[in-house]
Amino acid sequence: MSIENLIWLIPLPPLLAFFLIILFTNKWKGLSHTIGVSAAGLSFIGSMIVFFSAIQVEHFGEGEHIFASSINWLPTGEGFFKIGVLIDPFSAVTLFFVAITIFMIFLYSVGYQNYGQPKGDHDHMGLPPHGATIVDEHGHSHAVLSVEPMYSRFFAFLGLFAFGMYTLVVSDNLLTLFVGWEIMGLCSYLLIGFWFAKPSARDAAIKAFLTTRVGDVFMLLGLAYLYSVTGTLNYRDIFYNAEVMHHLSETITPIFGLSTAGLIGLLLFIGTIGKSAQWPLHIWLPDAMEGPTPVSAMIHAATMVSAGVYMAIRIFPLLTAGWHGHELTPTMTFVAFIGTFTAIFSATIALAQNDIKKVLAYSTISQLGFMIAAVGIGAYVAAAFHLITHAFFKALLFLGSGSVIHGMEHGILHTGNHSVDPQDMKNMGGLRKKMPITFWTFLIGGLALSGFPVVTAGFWSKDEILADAFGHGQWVVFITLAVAAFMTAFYTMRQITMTFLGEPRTKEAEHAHETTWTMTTPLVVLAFFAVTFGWIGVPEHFPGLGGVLPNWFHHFVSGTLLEHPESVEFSWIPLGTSLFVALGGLTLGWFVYKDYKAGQPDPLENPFGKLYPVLQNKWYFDELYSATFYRLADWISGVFTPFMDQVVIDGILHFFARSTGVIGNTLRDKFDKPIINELIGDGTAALVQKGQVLKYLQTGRVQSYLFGTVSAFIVIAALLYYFF
Amino acid sequence: MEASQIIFILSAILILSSAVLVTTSKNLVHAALWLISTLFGVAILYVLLDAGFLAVVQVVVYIGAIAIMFIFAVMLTRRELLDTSEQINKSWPMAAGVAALLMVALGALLAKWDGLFKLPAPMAEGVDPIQSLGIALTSPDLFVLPFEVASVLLLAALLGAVYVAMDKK
Amino acid sequence: MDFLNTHLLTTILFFPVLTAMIVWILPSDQVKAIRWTAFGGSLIAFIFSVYLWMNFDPNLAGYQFEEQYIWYEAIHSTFHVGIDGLSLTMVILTTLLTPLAILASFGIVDRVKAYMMLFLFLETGMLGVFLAADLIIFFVFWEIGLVPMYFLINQWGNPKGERELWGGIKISSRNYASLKFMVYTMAGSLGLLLAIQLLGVLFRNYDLVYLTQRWTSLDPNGTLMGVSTATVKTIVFWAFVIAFALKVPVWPFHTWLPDAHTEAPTAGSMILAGVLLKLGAYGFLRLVLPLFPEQSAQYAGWMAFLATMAIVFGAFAAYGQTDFKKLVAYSSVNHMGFVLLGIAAAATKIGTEDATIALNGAVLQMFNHGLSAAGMFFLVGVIYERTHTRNLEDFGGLFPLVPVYGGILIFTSMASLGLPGLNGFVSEFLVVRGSFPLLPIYTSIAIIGLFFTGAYILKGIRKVLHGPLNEHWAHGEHKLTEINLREIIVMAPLMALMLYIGIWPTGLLDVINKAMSALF
Amino acid sequence: MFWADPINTIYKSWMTGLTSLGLSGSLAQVLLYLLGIILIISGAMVLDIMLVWVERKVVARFQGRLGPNRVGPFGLFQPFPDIIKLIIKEDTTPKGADKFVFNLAPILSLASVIFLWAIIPLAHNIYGVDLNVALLYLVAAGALGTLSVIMAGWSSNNKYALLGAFRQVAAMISFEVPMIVALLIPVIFTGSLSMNTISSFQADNYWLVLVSPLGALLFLIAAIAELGRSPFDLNEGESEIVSGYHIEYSGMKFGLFYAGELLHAFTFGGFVSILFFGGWDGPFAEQFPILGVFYFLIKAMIGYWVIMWIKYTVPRIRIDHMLMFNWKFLTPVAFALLIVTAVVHPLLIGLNNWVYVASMFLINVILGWVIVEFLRSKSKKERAAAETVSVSAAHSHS
Amino acid sequence: MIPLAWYLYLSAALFSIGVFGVLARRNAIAILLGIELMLNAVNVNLVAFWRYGDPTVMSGQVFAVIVFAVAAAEVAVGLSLVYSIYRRRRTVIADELDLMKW
Repeated sequence: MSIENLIWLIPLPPLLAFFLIILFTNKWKGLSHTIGVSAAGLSFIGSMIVFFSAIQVEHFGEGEHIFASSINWLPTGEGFFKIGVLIDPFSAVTLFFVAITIFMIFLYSVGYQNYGQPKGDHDHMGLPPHGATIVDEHGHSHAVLSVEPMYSRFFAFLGLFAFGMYTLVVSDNLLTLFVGWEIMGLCSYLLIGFWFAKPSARDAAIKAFLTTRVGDVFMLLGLAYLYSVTGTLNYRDIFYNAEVMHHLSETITPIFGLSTAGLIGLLLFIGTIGKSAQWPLHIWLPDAMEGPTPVSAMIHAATMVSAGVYMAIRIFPLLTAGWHGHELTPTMTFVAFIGTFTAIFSATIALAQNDIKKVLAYSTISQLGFMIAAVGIGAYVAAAFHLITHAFFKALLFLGSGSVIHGMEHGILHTGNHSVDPQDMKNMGGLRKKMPITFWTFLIGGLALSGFPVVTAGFWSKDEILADAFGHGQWVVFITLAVAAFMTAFYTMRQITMTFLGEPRTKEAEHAHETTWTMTTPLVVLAFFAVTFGWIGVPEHFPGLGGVLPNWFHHFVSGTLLEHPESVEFSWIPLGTSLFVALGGLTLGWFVYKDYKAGQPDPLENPFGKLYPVLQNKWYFDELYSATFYRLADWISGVFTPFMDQVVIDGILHFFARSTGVIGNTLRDKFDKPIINELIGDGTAALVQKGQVLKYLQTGRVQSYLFGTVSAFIVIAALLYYFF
Repeated sequence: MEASQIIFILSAILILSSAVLVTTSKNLVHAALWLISTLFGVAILYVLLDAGFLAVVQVVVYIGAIAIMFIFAVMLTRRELLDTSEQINKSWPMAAGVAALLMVALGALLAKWDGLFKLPAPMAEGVDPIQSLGIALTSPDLFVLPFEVASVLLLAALLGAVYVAMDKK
Repeated sequence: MDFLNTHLLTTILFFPVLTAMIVWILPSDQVKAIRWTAFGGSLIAFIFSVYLWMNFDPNLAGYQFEEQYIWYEAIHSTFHVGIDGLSLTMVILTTLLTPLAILASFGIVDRVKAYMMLFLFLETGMLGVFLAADLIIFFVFWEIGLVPMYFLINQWGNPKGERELWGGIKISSRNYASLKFMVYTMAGSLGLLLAIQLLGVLFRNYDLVYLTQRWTSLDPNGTLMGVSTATVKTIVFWAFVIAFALKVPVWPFHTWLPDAHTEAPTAGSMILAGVLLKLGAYGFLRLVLPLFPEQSAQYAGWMAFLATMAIVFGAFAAYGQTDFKKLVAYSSVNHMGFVLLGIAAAATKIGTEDATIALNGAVLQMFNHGLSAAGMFFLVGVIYERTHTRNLEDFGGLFPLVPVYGGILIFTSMASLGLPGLNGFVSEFLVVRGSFPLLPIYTSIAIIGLFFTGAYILKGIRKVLHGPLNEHWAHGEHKLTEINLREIIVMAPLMALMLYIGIWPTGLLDVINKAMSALF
Repeated sequence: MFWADPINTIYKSWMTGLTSLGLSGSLAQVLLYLLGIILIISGAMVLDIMLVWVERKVVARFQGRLGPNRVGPFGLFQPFPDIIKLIIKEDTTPKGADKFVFNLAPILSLASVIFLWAIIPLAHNIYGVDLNVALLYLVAAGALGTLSVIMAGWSSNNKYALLGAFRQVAAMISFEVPMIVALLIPVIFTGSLSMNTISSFQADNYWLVLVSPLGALLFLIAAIAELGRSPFDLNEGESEIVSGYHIEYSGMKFGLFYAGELLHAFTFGGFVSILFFGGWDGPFAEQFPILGVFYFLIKAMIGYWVIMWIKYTVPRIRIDHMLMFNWKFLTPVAFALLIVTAVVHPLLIGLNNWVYVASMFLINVILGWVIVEFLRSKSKKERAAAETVSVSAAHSHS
Repeated sequence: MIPLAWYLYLSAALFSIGVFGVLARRNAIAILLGIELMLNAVNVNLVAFWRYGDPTVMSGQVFAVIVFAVAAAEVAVGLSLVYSIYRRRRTVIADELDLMKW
């Protein structure tokens, strides 16, 4: 089978799994997860084949050195709109990490949703399992975790999710990308709201869907715009086509004097803001933690948010149209600003969160901020690099946190004290001994996130971004990101310390213990990548290591676009900075939190003072929105529209109806009755008397009548006879 | 004097004589039977007029249904089986006179008409008169409407007869 | 079969009436027989129309399967029916939805015979409009369609509910709704009738093809009946537009729709939303654009404005509802707004590729809305039958009780939300794509409506399926029962089509596209 | 050639013979025609005589007796003594009877049957006359039969007779309706009212029973009622009105009635076979018409046998039931079938023959099934209603 | 070859006889019998004119058929009227049925 056909097939297995499970096998948990996992496995294998055959190719990505095929889809007037698949270097690497993470998450979910555990005592659909009591052979009954009631459904949704992501990655045009994009939106809705009976989860789901949809509608507009200008949405036809790009960048639109490319780029980028949870549309992502943890990993690492960045990098030429190495275009400035601001902004929030997943959520936002900023300053390779490394270690961290939560739930079931929140880091501590694998992998992930020098992948990618920012002379961006990186390191260490180090702060923490192999295996695998993946992107001129390993990633990915960005020349300042922020942040975090005891307030509260609650409440953004946009919408829909429909419009109608009625009545009472009826009395009296005489003609005998008739006929006949 | 003429004269005699008996015979059942023979004669005339279809329908409808109904009615509307009462009313001579006058009048009028003694046109070869009759009865631009009206009339008559004759107690 | 091939359209057109006659003969107490006869009849009509689809050649321009009979000699109006890609799509939609609606109304127990007969007459009425190639015929069927719907709403509508009018007059709300529907549409069609008469008087002929080429080839500077042609054309144009706008319905003529939909019986609203609204849009495509290219171009802005208002306010109104059925009803306003937007956009520059795309989008949107709205109304009906309430506040957390129903509801909602991969998206994208270059501002505003589409759809799901379970429906005599097989069978074809069109719209869109290219 | 076309060959040879004797052509023609008529009538009568034997034999078998077995082989000559007995019996006429009518009735009764034989095609070229209104003629002859019955009933001046006549006439007139409608169905298929055309059409294409089994069934039922045989033999319900309208007849007059009835039954068996079972159609019937005659007689005999079978197995039903059965069941069904056939036939006629036949057959079956289901549910309702009524009545009594 | 006149005179005679019957009979049924005669006379005329006019134009026969229908209807209703009258008044003598007068 040719690679092209294989690419067509990659997204299909998960979709198939979705339909199979939903329609047929949802009764049988084991069968369902077998189908789901094996589907993910198939796609994984396919992706790997594609990826490795891609890196075999010389000058992959340039000219015809790509895998692409397409077919007609929508007839438009004379022509057709084609859809197809395309694998160029960037999508190849994306496919690589997507495949791995998705597969791992599928595997992990089996354990996380407690496969093989007994059915819950009072679980029901739409709520997380409460646990079950079993009686062992000694007659002691004790509580254990219970299996998820909607187990099969979970795998079905995951499958659909995977399908969306694969579609998005392999598609060769923005429309099918958008298709995958929206399908993922739906899945995030379904999965965040997986425990739909919890009001919080339900609202979080809707919030996620709608917030991203804000971006999507603009993106749709951008698509329409781009399509109508260029007549196609195919990446290669637009971005790989010099004169099209030239034409786009030259024409000027009425809006802010942006170039067409700039405007389109902006519209599309708003899509990214929604999807990748950039400020100001970031609000949905933390709430998305309501979903089961594998879902969080899916959304925040593997698929959805990555999709946003993926698209941002895809449309890089549009964003940077008219940019010649220096002096950012307005669009780029906007992008860079959004990214940088988000990075620092959410890092600050992350400092003050106590929910283990919330912290990771905000760190995700800020890391995405890094990538967006990188795109904004024109370093899309760095962005791609960080995207991938981040995907690995963030997936790792989420799964790890999930494992922790699981362990905590164990403890809670043991003690039976359900008031304890298994996600609150304040209740943890000292889990290092209880769940070693989780600890070590989580540690690796954390270090990678905070960019621990040299060994971890995070270091290389983040360093590259900083280096680019510095190299392009974007001081503001550079410094802000550096600070953000420092905070990152700090809260990461804070998290690790509070969770694993020290002594258990609660009995639950003491009774937590390690999770099953289906959950730990993925951790190990991802940990491996979280470490090693960085080494394929070591800059040439790096002291010591430079040139030992080729900067393969840069070479490979830079084949994506027409003009290859040259890697910035080496400088000590960014390197030093990143070293400092990483190590400094970590150590500071360690010192601040190493002897944090149960019950006492967070060490940061005093130094931050008034600022702390603000951070804890995420700068009050939710409140702000609900005070403005939501209320406005409610007013229009709840008050204004009904008024217009029922009072104004219907009022006019009723007026007409009523007036006709009135006119009719007046005519009847004032004209018909008095005038007409009076004028015509009965003028028939005379006829009556005549009738009195003539009535005797009516004898009532049949025959007499006939007699008359016949004689009359005879008379007529006689007349006829004589006169004609 | 050829065959058809002989047949005509014979059937004419049959028709007229039995018609007279219909109007005069004391026994109403006999009158009805005589009516049947009249109708039979008329059917023969139809055959002579190459209207075989009508001839058969005449037998079916008149003899098969109408005459029978007459006999029924006669039997149902009498107290004893045989008629004893007078069947012709007092003013029958006047009636006879009028009838005779009518005959004369018609005859006289006919006599003035010049097309009186024309002979039958030859039947068109190859066309089945029944088929053409059927077409005439059912094709929209010919007689389908009267045909339908007639059918509705029959329906109405059916219902009306049932209703009128029904014993409303 | 020869008879079929020569009289296919009339067969399809009058088969429902024939079935109605058979139903009429059946004794009223044989409910089962009546239902199945009606269903079978409409199904056969559908089979015929599939046969039509098979034998239809999209590459030919103009009418196919034409039939023309002498009908009204005196005014030179003939019974002329024909079909092209546009009407074919609509005919398929109609003949598909009617059997489903009849199947959906098997629950009806009150005066089944009359109900079924009305339904079949309704089908013939609608089909007639789509098939007519003669203005008088068009108008006649246009009106015929009204009457059965009036009685369906008035007699079988929601028995509860009163409505206070001016001066404290109280009438049952189904009376109010049906009357509003009837009178409103009639008022619109008066203008239509006059306009048609004017055309007929001018050219002594009502044949659509003939009229189109004569009317459009009039010298714009000349005078008609003493008035300059342009003025006459403008007046006639508005007469047409208002008649059709009422039916679509376009904001601000839309207020009959929520009432009618809410009061109508389930199957009634299925057909009402599924097909009847399309009559208006069809009128725009079949009469307004071909007959009045200049005027349409001249007033496209206005139409687009109304369309945008319909989209935005439809969405907002839907979002504001607490009545599930009203919510869906307003969603129709919103969706049909997109149809009109596409038409208006196309009107600005008839014949350009953008226009064609916009028209493709509009027609496909008509079809898709037919599917999804019918589906939504049916699902609302399903839950209404069981709970006897439509108030969203009374539901909540029903998903665990009725997983299958929930799944179907989410699927259908997503289709009408315009989720890619389902039918709604394709048409909405095409409309936006087509109209953006032509009317950028209005399109951009319409986008807001698109956003709120999502909002209200999710609100519906949120209130009905999600959230903490409302114990009232959990057990006891109120226990909510799962959707039954018949209802699933009603939904299945709709869902299959939604998915199919969403994934592979080419088959249908090809016909539409060719028709549009040929028509304009 | 004689075997190919016997009648015409004989006719030609005799014509030549007679004209050579010096008769004028037309006279010879008339003579020959008369001869033919006499031939058919006497043939029919001989057949009739044999039918007496058949009837007696079959009824005996049905009732587990031997039947006539003394006179001749298998009692084959039994009819002749019967006839002789009838002839030599005293021929009585009741007091107050209407002599003329009384004597006319039996003759009419037999004649009405004999008339029918004029139009029966014994083979594709052996028939009395090819009438283009044959089917109507059939009904007309039936009307004569009705007439004879009522004449007999009325003229015998006997209440039983009159009652029998009433019943018979009521039955005949009402059952004529579905019969005529059923007769129209072959007309729809063949487009002709002529017996010859119908049977040759079936010989060329397919037997009409295949395309309209329901029609055949309806015709058979209506025919039985028309014949006034059991279960519709109310005209002579021995148990109630001692043998009905011919109660007063004795001797050969009665014999005529009796013969008429038997022959009538046989003839209708023949009509069933002609209209629905291909008449004389059979292997080599085209080449050797004699074979055709043979086939026809066999089929007619089978039909007759079926009629007898029904007669001797099904009990008599009440007059009101009978009429209700006619008006509320037979007639509507017949019309429904007529309409369906008239609508479907033109729609499908273009199709391949087998498909056409199959689908027509199917439609008939479905129609029949639907109607039966329909009636079943209806009667169930009625029964339930009746029971409730009786139950409530019982309660009110107690 | 029979000339048209024969038929016409025959039917005229039949018609007159019918008239006589209607006028002279006392029994309502007998009156109906007379009417039947008249109708038949008319029918003979119609058919004769068809035959002697243009046999390809079927109007004559069509009229005859419709006259049949009318006759049947008339008899059905008439006889049932007579019967119901008889049930009420125990008489069918036409002269005694003269309630519908001044």
